[in-house]
Amino acid sequence: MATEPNESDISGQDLPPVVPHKHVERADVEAVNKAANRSLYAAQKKIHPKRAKGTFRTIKWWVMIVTLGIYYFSPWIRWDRGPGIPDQAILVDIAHSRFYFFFIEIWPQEVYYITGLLILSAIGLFLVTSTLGRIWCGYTCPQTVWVDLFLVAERFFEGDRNARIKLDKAKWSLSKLAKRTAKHVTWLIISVLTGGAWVFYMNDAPTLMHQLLAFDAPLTTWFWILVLTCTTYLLGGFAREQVCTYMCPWPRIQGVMMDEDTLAVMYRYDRGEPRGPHKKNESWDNRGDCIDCRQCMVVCPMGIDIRDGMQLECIQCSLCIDACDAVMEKIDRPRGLIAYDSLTNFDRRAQGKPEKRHIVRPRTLLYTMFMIIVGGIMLYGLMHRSTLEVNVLRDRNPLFVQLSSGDIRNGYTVKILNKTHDIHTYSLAISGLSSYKIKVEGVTEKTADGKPVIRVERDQLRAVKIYISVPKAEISGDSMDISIIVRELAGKAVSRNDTTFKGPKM
Amino acid sequence: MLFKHENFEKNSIFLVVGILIVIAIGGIIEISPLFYLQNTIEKVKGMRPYTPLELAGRNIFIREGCYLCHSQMIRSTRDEVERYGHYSLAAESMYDHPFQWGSERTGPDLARVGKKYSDSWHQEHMHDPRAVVPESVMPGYPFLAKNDLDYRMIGADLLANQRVGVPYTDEEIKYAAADLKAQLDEDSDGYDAFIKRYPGAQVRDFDGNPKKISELDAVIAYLQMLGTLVDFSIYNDAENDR
Amino acid sequence: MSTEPEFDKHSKTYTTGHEWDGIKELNTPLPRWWLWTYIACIVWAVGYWILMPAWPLVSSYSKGVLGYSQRDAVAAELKDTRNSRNVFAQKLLSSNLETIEATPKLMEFALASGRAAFGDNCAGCHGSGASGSKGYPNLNDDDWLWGGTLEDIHHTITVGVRSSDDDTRESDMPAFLTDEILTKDQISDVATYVMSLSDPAIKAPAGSAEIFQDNCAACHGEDAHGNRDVGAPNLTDAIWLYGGDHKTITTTISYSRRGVMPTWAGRLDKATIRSLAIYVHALGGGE
Amino acid sequence: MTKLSSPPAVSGLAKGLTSLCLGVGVLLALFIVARTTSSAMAFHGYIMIIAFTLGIVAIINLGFGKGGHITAEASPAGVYYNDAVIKAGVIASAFWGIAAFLAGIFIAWQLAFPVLDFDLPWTNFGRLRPLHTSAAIFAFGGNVLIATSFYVVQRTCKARLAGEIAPWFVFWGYQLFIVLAATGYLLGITQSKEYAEPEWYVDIWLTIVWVVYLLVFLGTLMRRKEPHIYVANWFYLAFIITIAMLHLINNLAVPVSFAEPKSYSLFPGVQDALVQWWYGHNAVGFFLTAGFLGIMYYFIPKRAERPVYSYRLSIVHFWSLIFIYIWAGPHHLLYTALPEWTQTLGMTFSIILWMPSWGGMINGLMTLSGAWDKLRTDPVLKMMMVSVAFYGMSTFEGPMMAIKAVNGLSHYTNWTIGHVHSGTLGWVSYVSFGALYCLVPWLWKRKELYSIKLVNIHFWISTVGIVLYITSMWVAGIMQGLMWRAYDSLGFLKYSFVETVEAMHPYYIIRATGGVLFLLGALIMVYNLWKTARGAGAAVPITQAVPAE
Repeated sequence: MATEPNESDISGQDLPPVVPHKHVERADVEAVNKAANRSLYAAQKKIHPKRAKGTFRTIKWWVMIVTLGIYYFSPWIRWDRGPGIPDQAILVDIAHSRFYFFFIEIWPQEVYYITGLLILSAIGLFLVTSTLGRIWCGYTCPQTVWVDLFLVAERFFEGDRNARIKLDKAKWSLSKLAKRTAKHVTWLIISVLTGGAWVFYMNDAPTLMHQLLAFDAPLTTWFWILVLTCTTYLLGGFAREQVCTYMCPWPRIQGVMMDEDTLAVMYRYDRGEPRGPHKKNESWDNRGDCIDCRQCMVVCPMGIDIRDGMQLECIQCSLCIDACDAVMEKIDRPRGLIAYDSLTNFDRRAQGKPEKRHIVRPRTLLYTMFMIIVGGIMLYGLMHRSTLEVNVLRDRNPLFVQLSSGDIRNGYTVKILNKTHDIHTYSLAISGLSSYKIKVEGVTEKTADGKPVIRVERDQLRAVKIYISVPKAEISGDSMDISIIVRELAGKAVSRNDTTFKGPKM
Repeated sequence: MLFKHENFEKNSIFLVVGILIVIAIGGIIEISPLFYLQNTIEKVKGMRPYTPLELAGRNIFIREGCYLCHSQMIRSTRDEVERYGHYSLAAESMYDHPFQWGSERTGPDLARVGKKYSDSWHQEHMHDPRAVVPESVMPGYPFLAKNDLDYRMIGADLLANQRVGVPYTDEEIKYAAADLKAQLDEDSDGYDAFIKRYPGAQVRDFDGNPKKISELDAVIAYLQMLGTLVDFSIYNDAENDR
Repeated sequence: MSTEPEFDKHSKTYTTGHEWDGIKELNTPLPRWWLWTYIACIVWAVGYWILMPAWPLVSSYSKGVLGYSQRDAVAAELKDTRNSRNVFAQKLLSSNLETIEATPKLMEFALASGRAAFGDNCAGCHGSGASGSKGYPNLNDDDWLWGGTLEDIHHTITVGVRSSDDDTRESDMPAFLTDEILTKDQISDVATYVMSLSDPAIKAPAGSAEIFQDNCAACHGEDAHGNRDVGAPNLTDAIWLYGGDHKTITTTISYSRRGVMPTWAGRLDKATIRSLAIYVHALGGGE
Repeated sequence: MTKLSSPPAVSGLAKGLTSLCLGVGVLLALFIVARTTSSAMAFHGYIMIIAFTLGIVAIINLGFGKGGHITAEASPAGVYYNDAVIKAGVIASAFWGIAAFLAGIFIAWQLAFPVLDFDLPWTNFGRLRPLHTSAAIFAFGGNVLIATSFYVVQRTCKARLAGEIAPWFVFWGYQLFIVLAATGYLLGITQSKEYAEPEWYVDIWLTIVWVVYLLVFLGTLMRRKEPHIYVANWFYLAFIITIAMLHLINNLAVPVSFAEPKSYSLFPGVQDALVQWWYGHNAVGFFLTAGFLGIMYYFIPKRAERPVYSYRLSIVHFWSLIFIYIWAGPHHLLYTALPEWTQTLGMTFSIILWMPSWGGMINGLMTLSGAWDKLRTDPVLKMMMVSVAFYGMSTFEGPMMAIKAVNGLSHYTNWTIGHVHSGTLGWVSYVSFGALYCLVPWLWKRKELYSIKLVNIHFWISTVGIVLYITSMWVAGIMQGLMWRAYDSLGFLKYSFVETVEAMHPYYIIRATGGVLFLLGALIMVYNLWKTARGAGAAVPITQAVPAE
């Protein structure tokens, strides 16, 4: 294998390749012990992004503050649900298999809301990506946000780009050691806080905080904190851009979600080329606006040159826009050499047509419609979410019992789930039988018209055994369709459950 | 370290041999010990080969693809043991060719469904599952009760099982068809000989129709036997650690 | 066809110099993170093999430093569950039976443990659904030999029927043929009489009512409604323990039946017996 | 430039011998028809008699009257490629693909509305599900693999396929296998081993076909004009060899009689379980992964016109993948009666498998580095790129689900179904669609596809379908797992099993809807391919260049 070309850290130019002589036959042999051959892997080339300043950087700061703020602080929001029920606004209660989100409360059999949410977010991302490109990657993806945060710490201790490059090359000294230690300690603190915040979503935050401080928390909690600390530290501190380039599937899918109308961070080669250094007072005729200052590459956290065109590595964080705009202002050229643009606009400009933002198009309309439908179904479901859920299980063994009088009796287990935060009483009635007796194990209370009354504690499930007996004369056929109707006495909730009443074969 | 890889790229036979060696190792190390390690199968009391009727039922179970929705393997986790009973032992499927552990539970596990529900429940359930379990998504199998059980080859079935290692005696193979009929009628002449060959087997008319030896007879006989053979009162967990 | 290694401008890497149908290969080294993650997975696996049962050997397998076995683990977990339920078992003992039925939590516990105990101990005779079979009463219906109140059931389970217990339930129907009390014809007649009690379509033979009054009414009562004190069944209902056809009834009268149920007092602890009584009582026929 | 290879010819000896073998096959089938007690087996006997007889007629007609020479055109490079059999393979792939998706949708709706089972033997779920899985894996996937492997091995070796009768025997023999398997399921012939349901006589037939397949492939490799064997062919070769090994061992069984369909597996209970999942997992690993990686390694660099990302990665991940995959089978049997040491090996090797699997993903998608702009204009490349992304996702999800603690929750639930379909719909089908979109214009010598816009529509519709499918099954699986192990305050189980069945209803509907969208996309593809082959629209025929002498 030929040696790899050297690369200076900001080289955007291709170095002349070392090509073996054309006319000499090249033996198919390799220097086994050549250093380059022994390196099985390519070390990650470290990127030292410079701090950018400008509109998009400001937007990104705000996005970072808001997203991190939501992540770190939302477990501490309280939401009163009444005594005995967690008062944490957002809580994933694994032990009781319950999910709380402000006024919403989801039981395991209702997780289809989560399917809805997943579909919504998938289609939502499709929609956003088809209109604004990889805006998720560039602004809100946790990986981007945390790497940004880690870079803040790195810059604070080690200085900006040039200082960091210098420090990397410098021999180990006390000051280097101190800077490095401080950086890693800060990273670790951020990581621990990140892992820590995660577990608060699964437990009552104040209680857990006490437990953690007293080293009294459950082992699994410590385990999760450890796991998330490690992953945050490794992914944010070291893996960084490699996550986006190699590991994450979303960039690939996003790549294909974009089309010629999608707005994306692009270098306007039609305006920038031919590029080249420019001296003050030199004419701008017959040349492009790009002065090849490479500021766009200096700020890039992915280590790419946006001027090479669309690349899979580009997360579209728009920092190069800020960097370029700053330069354009200095050299007195219009901003926007690097800007949000679409392929359509390149064509339109070439044809002398005005630029156009084509956001409303069949694809985006379809996505929006789809989202409205799914969202509508979910909203309807939430609004009409019954606070009463009933399950009826008929006895399998025996299928029916013949009583001494010759009457036939069937047994059922009725499970009544009271999802409200109040104690409720429910009446139980049967439809489909003209004459029957009903007996509920352990229940004696009855309504005025003789229906059994069952009391269910708030937020609880109660299973009662009921027996229905039907006089011999009333039995028609070996199976009769009946319904068991459970009605909330002090409310509107009603549940009607179809089942069967079995008798001997006629 | 990669310089010799050319040998594989330039010689297809070399590549074939290389692939063969590499893919053989995992299987040899994982599978072959199961045949020689004594502790793979627990020591239990009560296991016996299937009666001819149960075997016929099992073959219908396989034919209809029941294993696609019903596992027969209670895993050693708390919830499964509480829901279905003692976790399944390897010994309990040692006469199974092929195994029926399943891979998915659209319906519940059946490893210990034997004697759990009544025959009449099974009869109705097979005829129309939603007549007894309204929420069920199981297909109906009304044809099982209508179809006569085809047991012309039942002796050959037992013989094939003997050949793959199930300890059927030659006598059991010889009387397979008679035993199949005897299991359906407690008062039949073959009963005594049958129960001697298959101690503890359940004998009765399973499909509720004494006039007919139906496929349903066989299926219910099989289901009612599942998981009931091993005597857990004398099973020693600690002795069978693996 | 071998070509020369070429320099790929985009990736700044050389190709291997091979080409197939226009496809070339770059000689890019492995990504470092990939290799390290790969190695980390292997290291983790090796650690796991040391701790857990993992590799087959000649006559056994490597058991692992932790000595873990999932079957032991689930057994321990189930034991813990049982222990934690002991609190309720204690409450079952200290409360009287009626209070238990009136307390939903206790009732739920009693039913659950009663169901489990029934499956292990009673289902063999009474069937897993407690619907009984010939000679073993159906416990779901409302026909009771020894009484269907909670207390009655509890007592029956405790002492059994014709068991080794001193206070055992014991009925003593004579074997009317063997003991030469009645002749075959008389027995046949009285059997028909008994059948006529529950089926109006059957006509009792002349004189059979007298035979019944003289020989049977002492225990079964003049109206044949039975007597629970002596375990004499009601003969007028539609429920038969051994069968209601003429042949079976004749056999029953001729030779008597003498069914047996063991005493559970020594075998099951008191809390379990209480749960069993509650479970059976709640099967639907409880009084 | 290589020299023009000689025009293909078929020897009379080969024709005679093959006809003789098929004649023996007819006699065996006649024996079965005469002796069997099973009407289903007799039906299969008749199918075999017809198929073998047609085969003999076709073989005798091959090159008849042309002095044994086959009609074939030389490629511009001067090679007489055997493209006719690949064309047949492409048509068969499209046909079986639609059949498989239809069967899948039907059984998906059956789970939502069981009345669709119609209470008949041949329409119930239990018999139709193997029909769906076998149609998808073996009929659709298998035909795509055979067609693409024949294409790729010829192009990357610059050699015509070995044999003249043999490739056609592989193709038609494989179709016969599919027909026997599929009709067998409907008639109740199955040995109940998942993805290996066909009975012993169909297994023997497939073994013969597969050995010929291996010989054709190997023979072509040996004829190659290139010094090196291309990486795609390593994967194809590993797939062919391993499937042969798995198929032979897992299907060892003793038939009840040589005229009866029923057989009993050679292995009992626990051993049978492990052999089966060693087979089942590696059917995924080698049929659905290694084989399709072969497709990826040819079609992605070819379509993107970029070099493969890393030769070294190819080597390391190829050998790692095929070595480690074999060990991962026991992760299908965690917490079961399989001895614990075996479970440990299965779980740990599944984790180790993560990076070797991702090696393929990296090589696939990094190959596109430098051709990223093509993604926006070329929907075919889009499809293949998404397939690689799905490959990456499912090979991450897989090792995760092999972790005992996760498996305890996920096993037996629909999470597994979702996982499998993210692999089969996302990875296998998409990379196959991509390959088919490439192959049809190439084989039928069309300038381009009939409509790129329709490819785009296919892509969007089926992607939404996959989203519906995966999200619903994923959530449903976790719900099932949670409900099964939910306890009340006393520590008793909270839900009865049937309550979880009832809770599945909405997910079954969402899933089936996703399936319908996926089928709709595939139908659009078939229409587009058909129009392309017919030379409609943009698919104008290319005039054949004169082969260089």
